[in-house]
Amino acid sequence: MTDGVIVGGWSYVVAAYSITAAGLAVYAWSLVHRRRKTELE
Amino acid sequence: MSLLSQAMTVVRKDLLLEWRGKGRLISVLLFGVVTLLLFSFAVGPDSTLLRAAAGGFLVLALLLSSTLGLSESFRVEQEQRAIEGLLLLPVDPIALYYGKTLSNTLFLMLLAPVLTPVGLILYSVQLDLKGLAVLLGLWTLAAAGLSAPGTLYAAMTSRLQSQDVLLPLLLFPLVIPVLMGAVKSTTLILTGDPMSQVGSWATLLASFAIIYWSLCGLLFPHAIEEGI
Amino acid sequence: MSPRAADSAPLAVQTTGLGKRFGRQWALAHCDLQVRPGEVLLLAGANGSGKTTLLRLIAGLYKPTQGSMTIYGMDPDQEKLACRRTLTLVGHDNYLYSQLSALEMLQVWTRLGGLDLAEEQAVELLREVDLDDRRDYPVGGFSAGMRKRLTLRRTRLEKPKLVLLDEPFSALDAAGQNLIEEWIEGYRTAGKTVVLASHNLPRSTKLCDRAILLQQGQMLWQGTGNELLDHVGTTV
Amino acid sequence: MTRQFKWDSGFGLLGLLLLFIGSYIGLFVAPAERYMGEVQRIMYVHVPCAWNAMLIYMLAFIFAIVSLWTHRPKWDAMTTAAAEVGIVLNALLLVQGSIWARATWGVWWDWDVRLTTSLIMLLLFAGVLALRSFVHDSGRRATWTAIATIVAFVDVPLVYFCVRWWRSLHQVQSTPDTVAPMMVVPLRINAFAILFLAIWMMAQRARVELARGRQENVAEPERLAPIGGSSHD
Repeated sequence: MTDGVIVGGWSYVVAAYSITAAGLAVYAWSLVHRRRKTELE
Repeated sequence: MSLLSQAMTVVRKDLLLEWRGKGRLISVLLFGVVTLLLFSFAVGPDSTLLRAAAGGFLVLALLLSSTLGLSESFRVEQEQRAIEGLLLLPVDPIALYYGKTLSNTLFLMLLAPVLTPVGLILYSVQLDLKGLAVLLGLWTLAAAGLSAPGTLYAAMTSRLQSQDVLLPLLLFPLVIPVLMGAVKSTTLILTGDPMSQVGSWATLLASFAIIYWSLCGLLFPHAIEEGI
Repeated sequence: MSPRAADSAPLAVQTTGLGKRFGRQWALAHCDLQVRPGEVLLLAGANGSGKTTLLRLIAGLYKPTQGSMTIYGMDPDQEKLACRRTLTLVGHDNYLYSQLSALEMLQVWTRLGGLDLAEEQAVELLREVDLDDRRDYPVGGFSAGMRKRLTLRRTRLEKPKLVLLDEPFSALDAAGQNLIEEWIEGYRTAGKTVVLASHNLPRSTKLCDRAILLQQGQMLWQGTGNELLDHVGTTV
Repeated sequence: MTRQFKWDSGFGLLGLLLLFIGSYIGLFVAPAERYMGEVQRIMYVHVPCAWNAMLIYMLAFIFAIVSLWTHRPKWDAMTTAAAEVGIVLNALLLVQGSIWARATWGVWWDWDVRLTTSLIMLLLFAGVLALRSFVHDSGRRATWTAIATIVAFVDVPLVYFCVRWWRSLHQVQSTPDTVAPMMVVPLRINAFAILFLAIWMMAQRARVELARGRQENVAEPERLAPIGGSSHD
């Protein structure tokens, strides 16, 4: 634990947000894809 | 009362099978001993480190052997579909479940008297008789906790091709409370318990066992509705 | 529990529109079966025609996908244990633990079935199937025929009213098959109901009061045993 | 199936919109935290994910009980959907937590109570889906999924308390106190955003499962005509 204020750290924030967005997007895409596939069959 | 006598018949049958097939019991025991040995190689010959980790290693050896014992106990049932023969009788499935669970608990408790001394010697830990007795009590609770969900899952996976993978996959995360409780309390007994915390860990083990003995007993009849 | 009068007594088995689907395959469909108490019914048909599925549905080992059934007037969903007490099934498997002896096997079954069987009685039961001298040997060492005989013993010790037999003659030598025939005759005299599935038509058609031919999971034909022999002789 | 606007698309779009608004406020409007600085902004997605993962696991548990009770395919599909969406949120939660740990404590993993519990939770529910994938008969698959879900969920509080005791000798990590109103707002907005998105995902996943069930649900074959024989009745 650091005593003082954490300076900067934007890169962590960006990483966290983009991974979340990417994760949600990939899962959403997989859902749409799976629905298409089951409906086509 | 007939529920109890049916369950006891199942236990007696399982113990008899275990006794006849001593080879199985001995193999599982040897497996446990080998794991204990391997752990000490992982840590190296540092005896202080080994002593500190002794409790954890003992419990892990028990856990790893337990899945072998659990899947064995249902392999015997599936070999010639003997379990179906039991299900066809007017037997309450609950009696069947508690019988199997109790015999699995007993089987796991049989491991303790062998693995504990081996572990104590390998990891050069001193323990008095009282400590040994407490340890045995704790292991009984741990064995009861392990076998309740273990028997349910072993039954469910017994006809699936990937039982060897699935059973540990389902069981290990589930029994982490048992693992932690047993590791912590065993370590406290082996290395001293200045704040007398063993009691609360024992309570945790007991609550896990009670919760899962009741829950799995309720669920088992559903699991075998269409046979196993 | 069940009135003895033949007319007012409920049917031993009655199924209405019974069907069972495994995955995408219908193993049994549109099955309206009526088995009268005390009759010996033969289920015939090629492999995969649904005989085993039907027997297992009646025994309560499968849940039907469709339709309903009663067993001696009881709904198997409501009175599962009562149904189990009423019927017994000997399927393809032998239900044995290799490491138990023949005597111990019998004892496990009787105790779980809620019967009290003295050792002499058990030995007597084994003697009838020529296994009394083997009573203390582990069944793992038994031949296929001996195992089958031991498992078929279950139909005697549980005293059920309805006996379901899936291929009872397979794995048995002529003497063993004769024995099973005798038993089935015995059940008939005792007023029990027997439903058997068999490929051994010469033997089973002689035994049965009525025969049903299953094809592709459906009951297509019914008649007497002799008629079945004629029918199968002309068509298959 | 007709392509019409369904209720769940509404939830999906609303969730997406809210997620943009909430994240915008969290990233650019809300002030930096006193000690954590900018890093604290991770909380605006991390905490909503955590809340919703828990909520959805609980839904899976409730659906599982109903599924076991009714044996209806609908509830089995919902159980599976909830378990899977819970796992997705749980996985995101772990990644965010790991980044948080790296930024504040300098390590990628810390045996923090909540982080450890969520890892175990992920493994528990992944096991449920693994078991499900091995069972071919639809009726049994539904029953076993429900049973495994119930067994897994009951374990969660036990694991939580256990990890807390296990760690009790170490100091408990403090979490930043969100006092400024501009910190509470994005947290709330994103919580609802992820909830709505999760509802959309669950609906899609349940539909996939139901469609698969329908494919399996082949109609009973035509009744074949009896071929002679004598009737004894």
